[in-house]
Amino acid sequence: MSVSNLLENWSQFRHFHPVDDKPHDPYKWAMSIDIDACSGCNACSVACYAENNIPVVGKERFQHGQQMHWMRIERYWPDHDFDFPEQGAEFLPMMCQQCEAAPCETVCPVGATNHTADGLNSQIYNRCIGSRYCSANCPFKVRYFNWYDYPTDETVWPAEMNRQLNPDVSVRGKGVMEKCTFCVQRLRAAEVTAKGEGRIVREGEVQTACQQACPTSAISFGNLVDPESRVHKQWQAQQVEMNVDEQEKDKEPGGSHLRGYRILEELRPYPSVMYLERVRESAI
Amino acid sequence: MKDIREDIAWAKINRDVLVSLENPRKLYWVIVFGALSLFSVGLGCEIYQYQVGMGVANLNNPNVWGLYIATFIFWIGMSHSGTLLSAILHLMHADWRKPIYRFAEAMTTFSLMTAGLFVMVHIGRLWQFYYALPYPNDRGTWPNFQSPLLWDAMAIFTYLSSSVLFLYVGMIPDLAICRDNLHKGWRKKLYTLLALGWEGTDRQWRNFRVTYLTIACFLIPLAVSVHSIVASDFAMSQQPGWHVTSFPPYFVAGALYSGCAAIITLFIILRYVFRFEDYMTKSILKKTVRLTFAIAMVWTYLNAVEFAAVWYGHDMDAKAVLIQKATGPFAPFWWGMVFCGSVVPLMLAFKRFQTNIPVLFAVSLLLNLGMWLERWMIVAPTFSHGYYPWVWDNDQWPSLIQWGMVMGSFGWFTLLFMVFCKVFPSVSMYEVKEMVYHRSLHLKKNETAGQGAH
Amino acid sequence: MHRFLRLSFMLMGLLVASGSYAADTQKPTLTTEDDLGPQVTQPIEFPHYRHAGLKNPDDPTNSDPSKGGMEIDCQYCHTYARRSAVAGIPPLQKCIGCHQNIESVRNKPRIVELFKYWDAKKAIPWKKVHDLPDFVRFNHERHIKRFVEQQNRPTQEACGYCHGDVKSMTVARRSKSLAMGWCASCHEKNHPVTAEGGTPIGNQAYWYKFQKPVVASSDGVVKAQGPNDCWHCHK
Amino acid sequence: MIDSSSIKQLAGHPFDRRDFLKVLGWSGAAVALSGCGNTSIENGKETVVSYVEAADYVIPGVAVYYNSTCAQCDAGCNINGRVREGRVLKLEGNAASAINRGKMCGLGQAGVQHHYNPDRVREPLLRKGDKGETISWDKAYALIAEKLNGVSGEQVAFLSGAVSGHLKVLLGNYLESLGSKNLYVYEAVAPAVQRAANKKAYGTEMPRFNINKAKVVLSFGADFLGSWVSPVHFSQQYAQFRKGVDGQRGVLVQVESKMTLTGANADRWLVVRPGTEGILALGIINALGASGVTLSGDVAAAVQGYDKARVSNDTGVSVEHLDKLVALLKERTPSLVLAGSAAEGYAHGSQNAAAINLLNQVLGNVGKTIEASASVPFPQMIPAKGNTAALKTLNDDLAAGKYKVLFTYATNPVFTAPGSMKFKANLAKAGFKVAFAHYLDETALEADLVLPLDSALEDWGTQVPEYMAEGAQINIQQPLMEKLHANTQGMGDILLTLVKQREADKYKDFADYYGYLRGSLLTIKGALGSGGTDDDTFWDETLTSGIIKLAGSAEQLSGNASAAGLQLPAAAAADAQYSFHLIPSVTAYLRDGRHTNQPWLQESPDPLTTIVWDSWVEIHPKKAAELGIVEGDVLEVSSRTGSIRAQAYLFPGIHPDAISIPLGRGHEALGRYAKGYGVNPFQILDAVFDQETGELALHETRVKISKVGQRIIVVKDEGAAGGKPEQRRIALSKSTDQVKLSEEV
Repeated sequence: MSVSNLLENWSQFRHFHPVDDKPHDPYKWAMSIDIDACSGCNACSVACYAENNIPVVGKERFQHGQQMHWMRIERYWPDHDFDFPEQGAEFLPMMCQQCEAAPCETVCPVGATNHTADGLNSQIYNRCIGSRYCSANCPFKVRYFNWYDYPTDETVWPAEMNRQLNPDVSVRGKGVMEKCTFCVQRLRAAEVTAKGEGRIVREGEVQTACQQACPTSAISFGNLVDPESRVHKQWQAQQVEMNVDEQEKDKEPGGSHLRGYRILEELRPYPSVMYLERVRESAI
Repeated sequence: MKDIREDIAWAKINRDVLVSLENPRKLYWVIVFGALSLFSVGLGCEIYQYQVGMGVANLNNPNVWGLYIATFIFWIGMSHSGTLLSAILHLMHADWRKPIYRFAEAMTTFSLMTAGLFVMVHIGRLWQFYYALPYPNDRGTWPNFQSPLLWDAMAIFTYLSSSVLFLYVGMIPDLAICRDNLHKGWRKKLYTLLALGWEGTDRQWRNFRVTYLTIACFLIPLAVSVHSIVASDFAMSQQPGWHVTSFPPYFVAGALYSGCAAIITLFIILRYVFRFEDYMTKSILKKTVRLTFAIAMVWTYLNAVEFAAVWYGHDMDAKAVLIQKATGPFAPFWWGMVFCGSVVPLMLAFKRFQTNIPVLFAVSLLLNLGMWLERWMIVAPTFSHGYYPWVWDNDQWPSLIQWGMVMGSFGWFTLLFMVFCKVFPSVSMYEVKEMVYHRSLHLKKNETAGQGAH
Repeated sequence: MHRFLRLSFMLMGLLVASGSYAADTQKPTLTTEDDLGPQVTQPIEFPHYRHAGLKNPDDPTNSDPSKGGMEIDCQYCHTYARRSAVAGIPPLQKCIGCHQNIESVRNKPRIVELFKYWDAKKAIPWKKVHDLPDFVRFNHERHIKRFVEQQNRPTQEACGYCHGDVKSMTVARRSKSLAMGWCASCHEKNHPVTAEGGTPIGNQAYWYKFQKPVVASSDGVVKAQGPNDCWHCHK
Repeated sequence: MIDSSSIKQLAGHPFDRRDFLKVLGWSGAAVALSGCGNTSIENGKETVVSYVEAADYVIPGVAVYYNSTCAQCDAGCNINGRVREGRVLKLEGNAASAINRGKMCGLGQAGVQHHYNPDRVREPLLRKGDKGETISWDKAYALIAEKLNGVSGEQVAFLSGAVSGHLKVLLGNYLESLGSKNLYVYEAVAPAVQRAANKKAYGTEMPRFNINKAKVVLSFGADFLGSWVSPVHFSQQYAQFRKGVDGQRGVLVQVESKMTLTGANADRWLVVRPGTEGILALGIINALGASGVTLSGDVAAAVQGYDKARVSNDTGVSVEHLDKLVALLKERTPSLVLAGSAAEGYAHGSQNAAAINLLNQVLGNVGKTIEASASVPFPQMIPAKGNTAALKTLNDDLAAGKYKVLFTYATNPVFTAPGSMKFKANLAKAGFKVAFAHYLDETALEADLVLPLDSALEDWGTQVPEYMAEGAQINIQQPLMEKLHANTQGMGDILLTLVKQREADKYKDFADYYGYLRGSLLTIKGALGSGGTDDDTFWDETLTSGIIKLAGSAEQLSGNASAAGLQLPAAAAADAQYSFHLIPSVTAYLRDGRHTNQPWLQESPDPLTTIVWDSWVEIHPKKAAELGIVEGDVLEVSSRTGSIRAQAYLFPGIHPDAISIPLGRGHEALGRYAKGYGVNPFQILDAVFDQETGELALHETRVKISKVGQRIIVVKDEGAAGGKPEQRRIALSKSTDQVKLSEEV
């Protein structure tokens, strides 16, 4: 990109959705997670390790908070005092929310994290210099830094174990940031196939690893601009809009009966992941 | 008490200053040796961290920045007082700055260089740092001009190069003196080269003054902008606790504050090791101390503004961070900051301490400690208590590697500074002469006025 | 004072102007002529010119190996390229499939070597000639679909965009830069959306706002750029 | 993303599937890892590995998927392995499976780490003093033959984990050829009491539980989302149950003393005094009777006296909750009552289970949400179910020095036998011990001869799940890639070789286990419903689908649970010296500890405590405050049998009179990712057994705790906020009257 190109295309290079004159077309990958269905079993997280070559850091590094799980299951207890958690715990799968106005993107000094045309928040390992500003600025703290050089660490992928590595995903060396990619390698493969056939990716044609594993099918993933997709239908049914920081339904006095919400929406990152509230029986 | 004696002969000035290039007290060598050892420790830590990975610094997911960035801000801040003394006071014609501005200016340069090191130390892939530079390349990629870090890099680089230029230009007449008074060795060659054939002609002096003034004018906005941009590293991000409107002035005030404190420290050291008692007089020290006190109060005020704005504001997350600072695991350091930064300087209000060198030395060190803590307390608590409670972490004690590098940076700075003072005249000879001349003129005027000759 | 400022402003202006000019002309060019990479020693010196080179019109039986090739399509052997992101190397089986029936060259040293590997059922340790960094994922399939299948470009031309004129080489050598700016320079170009005969290519690839097709002012042909987000090649 | 076209191509390929795998591999060449090598454009530095011969569907860069069966637990999930360039990369669920329907749990997915585990045994090892000496397979077989020479069948025993399908057939045949009847099937964590109670109540050991048809599920400690019976299957049913049965969202009530993963998902989690689950069940029946549900005479008699006040007093469940629960059960039918290991792990476990099953009967759930399951029409293939009663018998025999040759396979009793059994010492009394093992685990270390096994991803086999989801099925296990290590053998091949030592003639037609398997399945293909297809087609189809589905039987449940003989003891009195109940918890991923060496599982946080890589002692915060214990305090937990030390974790989901330590960690062997992490609570379990089945009463051990005076940092994922959302809008919750689930997508 030459200077003139840079100047001409600056607005596109730094193109932020949501803007009304640039709707997503034909893809906007999005997710919805029903935390009422989520049982907290961690199958998604393990699937993510398997799919995305995530290093197992070991006890000592985990103790220092250097774990790399792109997808973590958070377990919440009620805020008030209680003797016993009589309504169980709340489990929340948390990974990169692929924000539309991602706080991480603006601050990266080298532009290693960008927005893609299909609504993903990309992370380019080979461009990253490791300033960690993106992580500093991430409200969800879902970006994970390679504190050590895991590919050369004998405890992480010893001989044979390294044969499990997925060749479609780069193995990250020390000093770069990484995070959930919505399994971009699968998305791109599906997009390329669809392109070759002159169509767009169909609903159900591509799954993320977590969605595929989830035993309770709590995770739906798909193309938000495809009216046929389950994700589109869910977002619509829950009246969750991408481009707002407070949903209409949340302004209703007394609350609405809808369950869809996005986490830390008020900070205006416009996350691409909608959560559905947990439900508990009122009769017991 | 006089800023300087009016009866010092110009030749004595030359002699006294030039002697510092050759024969300091023993303490000088002790300091240089100490600095060198500290620096080696830091260097060792960096080599280890470079080879093994950033993990050895015991940083983790929420706490991604740690002491490196805190110390980076500290050093950037330290650099500001040099500019204050040399450029701002120059424009304001405060001539008492003349004997001390040279080393303050050197301090600016070296603390900026130290700060730059922390940027390097901090990034995960040091070997790829050039990706952050805007240069045409075969990948066709550019850095992200939207990132405050990039502004930061540019601001610091500009500031550093301007400071070096300013320091150098201001030194040219003195280098010529050195050239003319030293007769052998590599130094002679060095001074000859650097003096650029200065002969002290009227034309040279005229051009010199214009150049010096221009750079000074250029430097002042730059200095203010540098620390404002450092403040925007934080203010432009989304984390709670960094969004008070007064953040940039708060940073600038903090910067001047720590710089002034450092000037007092170095003033006392230089005065002793180079026997500069005639030039770095207690009177000048007193003025510096008063300036420091004023800035300390400005800083305290801005600090209070920040707390109040957070406390009475609507941002509950920022408030939670503030409460966490005051009561959480960082409380000792936070209260330490308040004590060192706002309470200790009150001592400077008392006249009897304003010239008491041992007390001032101790106080100036405490002030600097306070300012360092301030920077740490800006960075760390927000990270460990951000928007997302799941990752809250109160067990984030920096590893010895981090501490080693912080110590190493002090060693590095002191080393550079001490070497500078030994190689270049750390008191501006020609300006002291000017000062003496002006004072004596003034004195004569007063005398004649006293005699009622008119 | 004035003079001094004038000088510095002039200097700065000159610096900015020359810097931006340099940056602007830095645009990598799409090399057309061969700018050959190092010669790679392969276990068997595979003569590409003999297999894929143009036929010699004076030699209809193709008996003289020094003169002409057999015009075998690249995809005849490199079949993976159209089906997979990686082109791979054809299995040994493929070579043998033909060569077991070509008695005339059976005793040539390279063929003898080839059969040695086959008899031992050992894979030939070919060296990679076009070896991109591991974090770059070029997709062969997509490019063949786009240029050969949909735009009806001859295979050798399409492959040659990146691999150069392999049909004239013995062992393949890298002839293009393959640097990122070089790739991007092609993606920044407008390529015709319709095939030469006017056949519309399916409405693929051009949904992205960035790459919406435009009618080129020069020739009135509908054109579009290649994808330009980093995650197409780095992931 | 099943690439169905490639699977079809596989089915139609003329080569034998076996030869194929050989061609498939990269000829043993090194596999280029992506991302960590080359960072610039290079020429001629790396080698590109090509195939010698390749099937049409094998394309470098494109994955091929093969169906097989998960061997990580006995649920029998059907898996779909993603294979690239001859390496298996990832295990995904087979969408055609009735059990897991394309889904996988983390334990199953970690199967690849079992396969690629660096600590697998690679060569047959013969004990030489304290060390193992590598020997050849021929020598090993000869040695076994030699040791068996002149030994009577009585003096040979085979200790196995749960085993089914053709392996079980072959194992039976082998023991028969030895004239031995001593097959001991031992699983440390198995629903053995459950099976007996079900048999009694419903006439079948493992009926089908239809969670998705129930409006209320009342579970007494059954962790069906975590580790109970067939968790992936139940998780899917649970999802449907939550979405609503006839538009009404299912209600889950969990009764237990220590919160399990299922308990954490309950609408109402009721903490009970350990061991009083049966009393609560009878109390509910009594209350149901009082609220107008007709009870038969003997039932009414049995629940006589279990009035609310007494039950509430005994169990600690408030009368208010009891009332609500009874009203809910009465109003919303059908419901489903499940009895899990927490209710069964007592000396009166069978009684507890019987009382709970009786509740199902009273609620009329039998035949509605509990149905008869279909069974495979080949009884010899039906799984041999493990329990600890078998181990007890074996242990007694070993102690008596009865066995001259002992084989062990797929179980690790030295690690899992309760400390009070002193199994390790007794094992030493066996003459010659042969361990068939994947790892040098604690049991293999005691063996005289260790024979390395193929992993499930490189071996052939059939497996019959104990819990059938829909109809019956036989699962096919097939290699997903070439053998990783040259000198390992499949268990089937080993048994075939061994049985040939005895009866060469009978098995001469089978070159190897693959041949045996293929031959056996072909002979019964008529019974498998494919009588008309020719052999090759049948075989290809079988391998392609990985499942042989059989029609379900229409058999009815007996539904004759009676209250006769129901004798529940009163709530256990406090033990002055050992004041805590020890609840050894079975976690979803570590189970009995055989998979602890798979690092994904070690680093996968425990869902409830988020602790990784270590053991912990769960204790209620109030109790901890009373005892001055804070998180990370190292506690000494002593029972009458022994004591262990572990860090405290303050956990609200536990009865204050109980503490809980997870099973599965505390290995002294097994491998680099398991050894030295955590403690093994099996070591301190007292020898208390269920009175009816003889099964080990896992929850009967009483312990006392004391602070050691050391405090460590608990390695866990949860941060300083301790999992409190701190007023932030993060994990939100609504009650059912605030939502309209029927309007949702």
